[in-house]
Amino acid sequence: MIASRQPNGSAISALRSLLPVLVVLALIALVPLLSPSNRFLSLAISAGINVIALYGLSVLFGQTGILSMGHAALVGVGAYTAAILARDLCTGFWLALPAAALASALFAMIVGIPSLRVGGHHFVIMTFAFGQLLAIVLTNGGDYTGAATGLDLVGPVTLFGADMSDLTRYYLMVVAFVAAAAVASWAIINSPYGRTLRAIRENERLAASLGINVGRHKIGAFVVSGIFAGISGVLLAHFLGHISPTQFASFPSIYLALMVMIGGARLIAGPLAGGILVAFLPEVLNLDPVQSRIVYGVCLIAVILLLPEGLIAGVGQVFRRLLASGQPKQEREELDTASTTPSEVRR
Amino acid sequence: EDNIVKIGVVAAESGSFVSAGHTLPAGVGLAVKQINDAGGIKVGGKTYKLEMVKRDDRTDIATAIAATQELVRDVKVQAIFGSETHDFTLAMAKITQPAKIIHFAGNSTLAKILTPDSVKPGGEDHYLFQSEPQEFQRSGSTASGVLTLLEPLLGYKPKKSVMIVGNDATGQFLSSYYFKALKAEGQDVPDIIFYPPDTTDFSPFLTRAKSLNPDIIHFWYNGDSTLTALPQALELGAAKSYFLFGVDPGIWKEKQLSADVPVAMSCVPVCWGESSNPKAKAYFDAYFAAGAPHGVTSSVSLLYHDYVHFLAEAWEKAGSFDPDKTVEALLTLHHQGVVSDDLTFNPTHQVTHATEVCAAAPGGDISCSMQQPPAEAPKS
Amino acid sequence: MSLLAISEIVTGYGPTIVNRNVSLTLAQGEIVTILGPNGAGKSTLLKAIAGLVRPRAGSISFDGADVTGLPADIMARRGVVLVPEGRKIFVDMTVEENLRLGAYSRKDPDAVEADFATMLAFFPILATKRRDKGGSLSGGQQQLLAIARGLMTRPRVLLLDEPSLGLSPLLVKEIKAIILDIGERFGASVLLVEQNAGLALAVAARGYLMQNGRIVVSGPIAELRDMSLMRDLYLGGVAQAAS
Amino acid sequence: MRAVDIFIQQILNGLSIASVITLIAVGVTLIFGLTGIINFAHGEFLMIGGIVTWLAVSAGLGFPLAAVLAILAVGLMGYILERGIFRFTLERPTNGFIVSLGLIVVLQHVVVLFWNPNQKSIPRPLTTVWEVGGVRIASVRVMVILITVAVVALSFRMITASRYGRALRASVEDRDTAALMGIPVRRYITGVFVLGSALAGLGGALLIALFPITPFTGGTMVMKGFAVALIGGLGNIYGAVAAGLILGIVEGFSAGYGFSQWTDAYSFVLMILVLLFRPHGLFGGTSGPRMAS
Amino acid sequence: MSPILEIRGLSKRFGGVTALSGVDLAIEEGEILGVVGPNGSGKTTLFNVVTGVHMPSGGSVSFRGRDITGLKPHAISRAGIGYTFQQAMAFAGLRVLENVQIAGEHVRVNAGASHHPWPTPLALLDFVGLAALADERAGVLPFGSLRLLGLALALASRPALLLLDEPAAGLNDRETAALVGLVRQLPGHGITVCVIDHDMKLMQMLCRRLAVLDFGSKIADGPTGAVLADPKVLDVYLGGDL
Ligand SMILES: Nc1ncnc2c1ncn2[C@@H]1O[C@H](COP(=O)(O)OP(=O)(O)OP(=O)(O)O)[C@@H](O)[C@H]1O
Ligand SMILES: Nc1ncnc2c1ncn2[C@@H]1O[C@H](COP(=O)(O)OP(=O)(O)OP(=O)(O)O)[C@@H](O)[C@H]1O
Ligand SMILES: CC(C)C[C@H](N)C(=O)O
Ligand SMILES: [Mg+2]
Ligand SMILES: [Mg+2]
Repeated sequence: MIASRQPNGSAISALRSLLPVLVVLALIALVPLLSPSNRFLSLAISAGINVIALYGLSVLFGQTGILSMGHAALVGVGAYTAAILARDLCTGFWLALPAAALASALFAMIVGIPSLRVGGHHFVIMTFAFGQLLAIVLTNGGDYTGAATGLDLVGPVTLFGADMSDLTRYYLMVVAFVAAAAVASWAIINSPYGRTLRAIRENERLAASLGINVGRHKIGAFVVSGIFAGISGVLLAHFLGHISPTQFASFPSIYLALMVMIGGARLIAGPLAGGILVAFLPEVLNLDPVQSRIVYGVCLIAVILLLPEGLIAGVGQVFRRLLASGQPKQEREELDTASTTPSEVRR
Repeated sequence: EDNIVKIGVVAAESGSFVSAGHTLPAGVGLAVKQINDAGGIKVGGKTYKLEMVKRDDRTDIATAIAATQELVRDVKVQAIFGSETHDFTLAMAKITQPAKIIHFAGNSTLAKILTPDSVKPGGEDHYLFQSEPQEFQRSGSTASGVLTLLEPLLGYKPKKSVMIVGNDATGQFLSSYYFKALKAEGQDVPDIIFYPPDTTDFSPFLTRAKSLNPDIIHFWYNGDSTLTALPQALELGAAKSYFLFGVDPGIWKEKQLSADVPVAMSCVPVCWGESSNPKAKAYFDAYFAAGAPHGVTSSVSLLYHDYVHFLAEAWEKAGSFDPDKTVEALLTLHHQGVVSDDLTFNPTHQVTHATEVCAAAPGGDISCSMQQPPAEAPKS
Repeated sequence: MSLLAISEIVTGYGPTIVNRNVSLTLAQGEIVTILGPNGAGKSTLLKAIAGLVRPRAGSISFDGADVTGLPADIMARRGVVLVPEGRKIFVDMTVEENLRLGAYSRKDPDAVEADFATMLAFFPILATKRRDKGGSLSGGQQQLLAIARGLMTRPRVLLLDEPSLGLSPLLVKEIKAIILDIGERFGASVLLVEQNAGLALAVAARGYLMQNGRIVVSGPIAELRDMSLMRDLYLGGVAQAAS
Repeated sequence: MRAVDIFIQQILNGLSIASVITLIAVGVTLIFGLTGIINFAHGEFLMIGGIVTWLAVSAGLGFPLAAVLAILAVGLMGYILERGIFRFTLERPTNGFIVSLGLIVVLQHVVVLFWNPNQKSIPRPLTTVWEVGGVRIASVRVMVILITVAVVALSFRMITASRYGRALRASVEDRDTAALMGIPVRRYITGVFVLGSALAGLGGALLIALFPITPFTGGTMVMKGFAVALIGGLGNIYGAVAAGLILGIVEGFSAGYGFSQWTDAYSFVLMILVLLFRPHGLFGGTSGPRMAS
Repeated sequence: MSPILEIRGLSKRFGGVTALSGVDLAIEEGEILGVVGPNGSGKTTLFNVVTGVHMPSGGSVSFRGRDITGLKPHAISRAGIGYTFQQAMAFAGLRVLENVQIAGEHVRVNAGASHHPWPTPLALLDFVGLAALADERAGVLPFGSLRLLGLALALASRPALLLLDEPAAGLNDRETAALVGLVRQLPGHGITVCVIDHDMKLMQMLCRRLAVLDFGSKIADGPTGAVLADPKVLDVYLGGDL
């Protein structure tokens, strides 16, 4: 007979993956106490805004296995939505957030439906093309989009009456948004929905046979990633005060993809690590910009070759191996098996 | 012990916009050195030396913003120059203006935000200055110069002009003014052809221009693109003569370019390769001696050089670094620079100065002349 | 002397060890079977012999030469050929292309043509599907194609991994005949891994029983058949479940 | 100028840039279709080819020799990168793709580091311009077209010579099983990668013969190359050639007759439409090895 | 009682190949029906058409009186038809337990799937004997275990009708016997089963009724014993006595 057994408490173990991220973010929120330079704060804000977008990308790529080269375009839709709403309807920051999230989600759907019709690699190129198209449309959009010059976005960001435009305050607000993005993406990953997305990543045919509407969920993942991107776009537009088409063309998209890959797309700490590293590596190493890009490209290649799951997972693996080195051999073997992906899956 | 005044520079020293970026710190640096060598500036009874603090924006807006924040709040500069990238400058102004930092930038699109309202005391761009003329002035002086210089070389009065324009911020903005200027000169302009900024194959655009049978094709404005496009145009025999915006006769000679038809060129603002402006030679000798490369944008550095001197004079006149007093001084001064003996800012914080236009005869000599800007915008 | 000799071989994937100190031999013209439960490591052993998996330790000699660690393409050219489990045919290529790929490294075009004709005659279904993509074949048809493609290489040692998988009873009988025929017709030895014990016991002269990556028993088929361990591990269940 | 002359002129214009794009697309299609590697840095390979040509010509070599050097240098670079990097990503094409993004950054900036970011150009190797009717035909453009036709035809023969072609396709589909057939899979993959790279090297030489290049030239070219490869059907050389022609002509005409500022958009829209209605390209292609994430 | 699944005049052509031509077949609630036939006779195609993987060229399928012809695979799964693939499959990168959890999360219980209280994912793993491997990545399982996992996945989607395509392929006799033990229990849990396999011992143990396909047509349908003794079947399928 079919016996009844309860699954073990996986909620707790899931929480364990979120906790370090929240702790790190809490520490990051304390940084203003050290009176950091304004350059640091400014770069950190930009990095944080990227990280929010990266959390969307990690749901799309890390969980669902869909690599988009047009993510910056989704951020752009959010940013332009905020700027146009502010210009035409005097909409403030807080109202722009849901509106931009909606607009980016909608755009994601418009891009996603045709792109997902063509699978695999074609998809990547399609998203790339849509990103480029968006930039071209914005560039030729006349006064409505501000054409190549772009749009200004003025108007203070206030929270409970406090002016958030001050760098430190904006920084704290961005950190809060990053935390929210991390929690949201953690919730998705650990929900049945996240599992569904992973199932699609692993085997679409099997997923469909188990009642999963593969097409709808893939578009759904795309839309979810758009929501993150839209919010990131609003924060960006209000931070910069001026946006223009080139900021959202294909190369920024490539950089977003690189960041998420460096950090590791599947883990909750990945986007955070990737976003921070890419923003601060050239700063910290104090390299000449040309050299720093070379170093950075080489690092990326090394990470992908040596730690294909991303930096965070790789470091975790090394760490576990070190921990395990004290234990009996048998157990160590199993530990490692669990963390290697089978290179060959029977079909 | 000398007191130090810091001047910030934000420019692209890496990334895709480098070629323009190098000229900015070079021009500012040269002026700073000249002023310091001459003993510095005297403000309020004390002597100050200038220090240029430059930051690379890596052609990346986040870095440009961070650099500006750093210069304004951490380094505490008295003034900022830059950047060469339009949208970066507009975003930088959002930082410099509330902080009351004098901000010079060359981007002509600044005209969009420099309005009488925004530059008045208390306005949001009170401390922002455009180091280039109002666009109708540059367009007007250029158009009349091009037509005047080409007419004798063509042997008849050109009637039909076609513009080929890069589809980026500068191109979009500038072309409408140049179009009007050409019209005001009596030209028939049947088409403005935009090309994507990274175009290298101009032949389809040129063939289209050729089909309109123009007397002059005007390449407006990107010097690098122009140099790419010209040989293709000559190959296609696209027009009876050409105008290359922003290509210096120096480049023309260095690259050993030649054409079987007349070619006009213009420099922003004065040419370094061949010039009718006597003061310019001394400047460019010093500029290149300092190690700056010969390039299509080299002459732009001259503007920044002049405005550093201009600013220094303003500080001396104001007797203070107080930004409001500095602005007042800048608006009332008549500065003697290389570009012009009488540099002044107009009520919307833009300057007026001449543009140098040259023309190369087929296989022959180059002649240049400074073109004075029109006083008023053409009525369209 | 045996044609193929495996001695003390160790295999694994990543950090996991699959086969531990496995030794076996195969003589010219002999048909030998390896039996064992799921996951015992039979397929991995065959892959190691064929050169798809690099042995961690131990040695493999073939035809008197040491071939340990040679890659699969070289092993195939020397005549040690694996027909992998799970019908790994080329699904985007036609049946004919699949078969011709079997003869890729052969330099005897006339004999290849003859073999090609023989295969189509052996397996008439492949003849009718000659121009169809491999992927459009039914499961059993794909299995036949994989076997035929293996034979097209003119192997000296044929490693068959579960050839009867998914074949109808009628075809299992035919395959049995073909395996028995391989030695005579192609002069090849066969190392056979089979879950269909009936088939394995019917064609092989000797057998090895593998469990947890090790050889636990070996001997002539007649002896193996009667062994109680063999029955427990491999055959036993049927009678119980049926009762 | 007569309308018909303009029309013919535009077709000729389209053909020459189409040639360079086709060389990229054929390289992309070969490398992807036959090895499963999506090398987005292919455009930078092209750029390096141009730089090598520029260096060689500046050093006083003639263009033909410089072009050969470019082919060899980029082929060698392909060999090193395949051996040193891409072979380790074969099991995970996505990683190969990401690595190639990293390579873009590295290659561009290495060139900037050594030879500054400015435009580079060489004197035109052929300067004659024929005038036929109202149409101007530059001999250098004709040279580019002819070389492309010859080289593509040659590669096509090499790849499709039945035994190799079959073995290559088998290697793509299932490397292990192909090896079981005695196919030296690794050598084939390397060979194809090197061939594709060498084509990019040639493309670079031809490109700089036509137009100046910068360290950032690769980016726009590779997008067009990929667009062409996809429109034609990945892995399909015929398709790449046909699609290259189509794209070249569409671009020429859109710049010449359409709204010129939308020129870049036309090719992307074309690609999106084609893929929407024919997901495997106009002429059908392999779906390639499955993309494991 | 009306059949749970009713197939009428079902045809499927692939280009020139007729994989199915006018097949009629009814599966009664609670039975275990076997489908046999030579390789390439259309068995898998029959399953694929029923489960929505392929569109039929003609004919209809109705499930519990509802016409489901041409629905998408996920919709058919949700209607209550589960199936396992001839090529064993699982979500290779995910843990075994996660596999089963996913499979159980997309059922619409009211839409025709079983109303019985359903066992937990771990219990299902226990049922197929994979509980010990719950934390392994599915990709490293050996073939046989992968098949069992496939069965667990299909079961987790709460099917009222379960289609098994060669569930015993690659299993040895002992493992096959264990599988028989499992499948036999299913009707007791309200699951009707239709199974394809070439292992006649298995089929005899499991099925009271067999349907035989040949060249896409049904050539026999009836009690197992009788069908296996049918000379036609002996001739095209069994090749003589068992
Ligand atoms: N590519 C692989 N990566 C990691 N582990 C693997 C891989 N292939 C097989 N294994 C593991 O190696 C062990 C032996 O597998 P193998 O396929 O050799 O067994 P087998 O005896 O052939 O079983 P079966 O009868 O099911 O085919 C199994 O535990 C399996 O999980
Ligand atoms: N996608 C397809 N394209 C073309 N032909 C196909 C396709 N799928 C199946 N066929 C053909 O349809 C026929 C029936 O195939 P099917 O897979 O249903 O057979 P089967 O009865 O399941 O055989 P087996 O017992 O060998 O698995 C075969 O001749 C096969 O070649
Ligand atoms: C070359 C110049 C026309 C560019 C100038 N800095 C502008 O933006 O107007
Ligand atoms: Mg096996
Ligand atoms: Mg079947």
